[in-house]
Amino acid sequence: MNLIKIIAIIILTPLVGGLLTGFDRIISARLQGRQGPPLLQPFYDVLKLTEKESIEVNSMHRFFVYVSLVFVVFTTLIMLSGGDILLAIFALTLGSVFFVLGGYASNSPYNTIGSERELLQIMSYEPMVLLTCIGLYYAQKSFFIKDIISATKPSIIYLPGVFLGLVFVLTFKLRKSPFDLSMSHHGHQEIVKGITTEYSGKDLAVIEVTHWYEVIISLTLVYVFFATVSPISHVFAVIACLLVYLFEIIIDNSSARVKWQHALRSAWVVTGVMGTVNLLILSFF
Amino acid sequence: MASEILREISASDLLAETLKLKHAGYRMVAISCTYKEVMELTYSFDLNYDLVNLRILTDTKTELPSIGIIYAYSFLYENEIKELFGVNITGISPDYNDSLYKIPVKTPFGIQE
Amino acid sequence: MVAINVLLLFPLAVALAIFLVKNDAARSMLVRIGAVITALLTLVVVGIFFKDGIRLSSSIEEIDLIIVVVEVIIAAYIITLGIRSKRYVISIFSFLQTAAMLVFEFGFKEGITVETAIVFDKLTAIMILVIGLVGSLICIYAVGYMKDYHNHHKEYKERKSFFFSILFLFLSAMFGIVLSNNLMWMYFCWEITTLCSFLLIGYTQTEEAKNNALKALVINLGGGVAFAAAIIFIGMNYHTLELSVLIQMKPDAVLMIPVFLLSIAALTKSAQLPFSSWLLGAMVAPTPTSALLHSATMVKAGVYLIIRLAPLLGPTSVGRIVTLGGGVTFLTCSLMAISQSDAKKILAYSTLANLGLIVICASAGTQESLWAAILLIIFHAVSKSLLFISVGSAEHQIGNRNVENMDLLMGVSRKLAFYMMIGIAGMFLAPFGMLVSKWVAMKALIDSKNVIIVIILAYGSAATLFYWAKWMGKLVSKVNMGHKNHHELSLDEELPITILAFLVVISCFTFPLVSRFALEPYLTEVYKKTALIPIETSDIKLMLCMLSMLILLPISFIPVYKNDKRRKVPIYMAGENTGDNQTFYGAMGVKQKVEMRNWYMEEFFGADKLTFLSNVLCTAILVMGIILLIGGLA
Amino acid sequence: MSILRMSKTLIKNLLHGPFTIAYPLKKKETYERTRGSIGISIDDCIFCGMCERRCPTNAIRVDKARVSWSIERLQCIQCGYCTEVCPKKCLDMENQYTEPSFGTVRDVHIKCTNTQSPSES
Amino acid sequence: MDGIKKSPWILHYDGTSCNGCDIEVLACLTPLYDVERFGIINTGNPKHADVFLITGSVNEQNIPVVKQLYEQMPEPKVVVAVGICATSGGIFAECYNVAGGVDKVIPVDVYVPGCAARPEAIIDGVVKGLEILGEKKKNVGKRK
Amino acid sequence: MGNRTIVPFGPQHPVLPEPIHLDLVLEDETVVEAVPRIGYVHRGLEKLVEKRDFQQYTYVAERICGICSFMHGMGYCMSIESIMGAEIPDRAKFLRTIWAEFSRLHSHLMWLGLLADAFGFESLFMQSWKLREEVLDVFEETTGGRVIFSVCDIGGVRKDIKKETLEKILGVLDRMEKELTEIAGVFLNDSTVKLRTRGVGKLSKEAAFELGALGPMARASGIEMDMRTQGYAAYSQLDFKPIIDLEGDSYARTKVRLGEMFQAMDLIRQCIGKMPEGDIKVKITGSPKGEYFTRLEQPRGEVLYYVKANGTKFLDRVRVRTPTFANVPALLETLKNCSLADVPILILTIDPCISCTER
Repeated sequence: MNLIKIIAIIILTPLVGGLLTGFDRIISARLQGRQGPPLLQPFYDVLKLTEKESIEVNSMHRFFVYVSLVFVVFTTLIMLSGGDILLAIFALTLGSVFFVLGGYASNSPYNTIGSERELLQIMSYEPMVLLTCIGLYYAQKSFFIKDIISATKPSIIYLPGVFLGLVFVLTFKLRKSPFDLSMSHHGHQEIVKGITTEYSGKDLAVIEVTHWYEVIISLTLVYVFFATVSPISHVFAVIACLLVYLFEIIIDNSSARVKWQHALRSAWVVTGVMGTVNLLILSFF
Repeated sequence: MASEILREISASDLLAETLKLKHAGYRMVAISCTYKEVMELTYSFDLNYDLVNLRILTDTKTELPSIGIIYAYSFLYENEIKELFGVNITGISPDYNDSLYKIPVKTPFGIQE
Repeated sequence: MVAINVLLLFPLAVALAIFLVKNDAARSMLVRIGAVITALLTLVVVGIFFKDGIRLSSSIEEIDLIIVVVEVIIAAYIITLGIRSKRYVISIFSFLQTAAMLVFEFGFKEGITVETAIVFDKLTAIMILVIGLVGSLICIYAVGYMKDYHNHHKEYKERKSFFFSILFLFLSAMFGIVLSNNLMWMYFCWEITTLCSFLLIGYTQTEEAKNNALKALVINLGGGVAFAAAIIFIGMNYHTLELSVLIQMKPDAVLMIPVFLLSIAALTKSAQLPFSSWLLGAMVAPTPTSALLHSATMVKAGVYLIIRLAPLLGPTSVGRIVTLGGGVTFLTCSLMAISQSDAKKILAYSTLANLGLIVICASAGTQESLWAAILLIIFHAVSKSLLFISVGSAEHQIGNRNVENMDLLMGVSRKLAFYMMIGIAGMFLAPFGMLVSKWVAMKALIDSKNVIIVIILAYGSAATLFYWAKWMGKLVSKVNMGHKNHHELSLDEELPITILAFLVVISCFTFPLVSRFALEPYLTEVYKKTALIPIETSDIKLMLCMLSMLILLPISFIPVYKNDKRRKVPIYMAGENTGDNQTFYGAMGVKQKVEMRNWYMEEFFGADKLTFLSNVLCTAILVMGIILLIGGLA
Repeated sequence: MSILRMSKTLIKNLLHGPFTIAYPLKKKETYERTRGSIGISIDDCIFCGMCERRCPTNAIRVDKARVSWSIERLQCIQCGYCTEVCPKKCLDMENQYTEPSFGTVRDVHIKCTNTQSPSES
Repeated sequence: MDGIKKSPWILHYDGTSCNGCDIEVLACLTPLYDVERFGIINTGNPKHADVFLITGSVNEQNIPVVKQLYEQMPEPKVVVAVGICATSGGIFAECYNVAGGVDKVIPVDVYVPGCAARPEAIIDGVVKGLEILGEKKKNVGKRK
Repeated sequence: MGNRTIVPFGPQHPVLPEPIHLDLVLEDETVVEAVPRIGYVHRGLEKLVEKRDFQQYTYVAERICGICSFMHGMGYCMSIESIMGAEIPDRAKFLRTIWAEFSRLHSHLMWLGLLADAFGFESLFMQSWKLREEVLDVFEETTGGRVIFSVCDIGGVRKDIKKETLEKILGVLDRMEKELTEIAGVFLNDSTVKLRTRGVGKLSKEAAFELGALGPMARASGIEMDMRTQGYAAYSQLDFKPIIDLEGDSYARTKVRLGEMFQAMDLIRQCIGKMPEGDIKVKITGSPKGEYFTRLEQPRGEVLYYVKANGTKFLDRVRVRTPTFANVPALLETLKNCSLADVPILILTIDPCISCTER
């Protein structure tokens, strides 16, 4: 892995992620019968945030979002360079934990509640994400993405249940309704803006950019289910990613935000059913 | 159309009269207060759309019992009247101690110094 | 040879000396010196024998005799104790095992010779290092802690001589366990640790402490009975008392009976479900006890035994049973930890869970899983003892050990909060040791087709993340910086904490070396098959890279902070902040203090309900094991 | 179970295209009765002061001496009471709302000169 | 490029409004007017907002709230007073518990008249506010 | 020490369009205690009677609340008319009823949107409010204002609705009914929505009575109480029955309000069908003297106007007891042991109008 590649990944990923977010906002608006913002709106937002004054409530909390960004970028690097998927997930968890700690460090009511909810969300989706990695290992005998995507048969053949479970929990990661408990994209939430309530200016911009990376990471997880050694499959994989993303947007727009009890229960049950059954069947063959 | 009755009672009869209405199945509609020369409290009750108003003529000195023990939801009305008119209602639960509203003037509807 | 004897006997001597010294200062000095020398001795012993290991035969009959005598004395003490406290089970257990051992010793032992009584291999080296280093650090810490402890708790009778001498006695016994190859000796040391644990839990002599101590005694004695039964069974059927011989045998149905019994003994000592209640009760003991006995070392004796038995457990259904039991323990204890707010309770549940994890890895019995198990012992010992002793100090700094109040810690003692965070990070975050081992464990379990356990791991890890992260969250939130209740950490406390914190980090950096020089040779030897480090080199590089980033990022942030001074605004309180970030104008216009508390989710993870369920489940699993054994299917 | 019940409506919306009016490029049509702002044909005004007296917010000021009629735009609540009470019916309700401003706006109308000046702000 | 003009985020606070202007502010978000076309988002959180929309006048009890919200917004920021009550106190100006327009408490940049202010007027007001926002941004740069 | 979180909720809060404050005491996310603070919108407008004459006060009354503005104007005018013994023309009564029912429709649609917003269903919010714009167009066309109408006057109404417009309204109603049926299906059947409303904030019939609940809040708990049955305005000539439900939870309240929307459409159709010709206003001369209690049914429930006049242009006292004021105790009851995520929903299911409450 050379330096140019690393730099390219670091720069291109948020660009694509930002565009996807813009696309998301337009589609959401259209689904609601609205015109919607321009495609580049997410970039305008971030640009504006960098221009704004950054205020702070104490000296600690901003540190964590930057660290979180670093580890999310690190995850992206591991994933997009074909590295170990399990390690990537661990690094991502580290990033998420730092993000949560940022919320705690603000030491303000809504941030703290947001952090608790974010932790709950991590706890809800983590088993399924881990099972996804494990499933891929079962199917392709390797944790390395570069091996997984150069298999002869796409992993989706072995892991349909795991895939469905993953799509279910991606809703958490993409912060979409019904599982946008900790921090919704739409401002009208009982905990204001959750973890990000106290962040402003550059810090908030960093959080936005982090989210762009996370969108790409989430979609990469979808991607590896479809990509194989044949080049044409990569086209399918991209289409699958877009379809999953579109599906998540529709889900987002056609469901209410559920309460944490239900979020946890449903995520764990789906994981338990989809993931376990799939893996059990797989382990017998 | 439903009937509207207005009865004048004395302050000491308030609880007894209210209790009677409560037992008859009335619900409390409102407590209103008017101050023009004399402090005039009106307790309105309703049963099947028939309105019964109990009127008490009083002043800011006389202690008036809260009817909260009979109609628990009277506390908002009583707090408000106490704060805005300065009527001396005792035993409100919960008692906001004249801080239901934060206003620059004291008892704007009542006697002002 | 000499070195090992010194290692075994030196702590004993120190214990005796401490017991006799009544002067406080002198005793403290003695403890410090004793601890340092013990640590040095450990290093020396490991240094001498690490490369080639050593196997010693000892045919000195006197030792056996001494052991028997001591055992009888102990039994007599315990039996009277049981009668006096009306816990007759204790007396019965103690009587049973001692009587059985005596009958065996004098009636059936003829003809059984123990070739090698002491084996020192790479695993022993690791265990000795863990016990010696962590143990002596905790002993030093205890000097500082106990002083504060009695300042805070005037109501308890001071019995420090007793306390410290038991600590050293315990170290000696622990060395004995890991060095013994003779099951009789191991059993003897095993019983001594049980006794030490009992004495230390009951240190404060309150009703609760006494009850919990007795509970611990009952359960551990029960394990002892199983141990004794296993020894007799082995001795009678196979005419050997050597562990190393035992594990070379072919795992057939009959052999599984003693293996199962030994596993039960190990599970009780490691406080696995359904035998876990004693460890939770043991938290009433002074913190150094919890750190030393109930997290870092004594409970490790159980998993150590299982690791030793791994070759027999791996391919058999007894192994599967034990694995499943460990899995349930891991999952439910992780879940239950969520509902706790007492720091020591959380640590206790987490210890149970991690021991469960080690049990899983050990009993899965593949090279890779064993690799993970041994590493887990190291990482867990270091991180958990760090956490325990920092919680102990924090308790003295902020007045209690409720995690909810840990948000004060950053204001009171930055250093302590920081070290505690390292400890927590060591327990569950990515580049740190516990997670590395967990990762390998997962891989190993997939390879051995243990799907159910893998899924349990996935769920359990998620729960682990929740309770650690929320604790960490409390540490990073700074409440009330004006808290002036500042205590200086005594050097006795600070030094071990600092060293352990460094050990946590260093152990993460050096685990490839440990793997290369200790684990791989050991596993190769045990399995007669070349063992390789189960993680790809590129991953190790990435992980070390992450670890370095974690260290460098805070430092690199200092200039950013210097250059970017910002306007401070009050926190968002829906427009009702009074300006001090602590209060808001609440209903009726009065100032109301804002409180931020963690989640406990009682309805999901309440300990009462889960304890019952999981105990039932684990008991069922064990019963299933017994049925399998009786049916001869094992 | 009925999840994604909303999606039918959503897809319909998507296919229909946005319902948004491209304001400010295109304005929503107003109705005949739309109450925007008070206008005056000052030439018909007799400065009786009826509107000033009846205005609930005291937004209107009539100065008979200077033959001026003025209205504080930031006080007018567009109730239309003045248009009702005006004996000469010279006040009327225009459809267009008052533009936002950076400060207070007093529209002064003086008879004869017939000029409007949004000054005095 | 002026990012700030392309993405003004709004904080809406209801002073003592009769809800008339509030629902019109909310109506701006709905499909018919859809202010997200201009990148406007109703954040509901002072720390994220650029534009402070206030409806209704101020009174004894909400003066500290308004002040605090204003203070918690990062620079550059503009205040848009929506509706007659917010601009002058309106029909309630003479009530005992109405202190008057919002400019009694914090500097108001744009006044949007109307009772209730029409959504079009509110959009115009915010757009006017953006010009001021652009100006203020330059000043923020200079001061540093 | 317990594990209790204490946080401020409001006055400025994204889910609360209006300022109200709650001290929320939480365990995990369960609300153990909620103590309210009101007074952010208190203006003291009842006192304005001393400064505005009874004619001008109509405009003040309309601005008590911008959502049920018409009802407030109507209630005030009815009180004065009752005191003065004036009988208003039939056509005015029907016109008032049409506007009143449209107001109800508008108010409930707005409420639906806000409820959807409270449980994080943004597209449903948009859909409801899109529908609401149609009602606003009717308002603007018939009265000239989107929010404040200024059509009700003492003695009748100020503006008539032309025949063509009435027919147009029928068309609008048909279109709306179709769309409303669609989103009503989502509110009543979508499983995620049901998860958020079913069983949330349950209030038994007895509790609702003991707490003095009114309007849809009471009707959803099975108390049949609707001032319209008393036949003020044109209601005596219309055919309808109060809509009630027995469950008493947020879901039932949604159901009742949805039912009332369809009912409102039906009532408007009846009005248009039965609309008599004639004057729209009688001339009122002199000043009122006497006192009167008027009660009518607002979208949020029964409202009470008390007017006391002394024969001069300036009234002695105007007192408004709004439905939200009466529903607050019930709200506080339902808030106990709910989840933090339910707080916005519960606050919304009483359909609070704080500016009414505090005046």
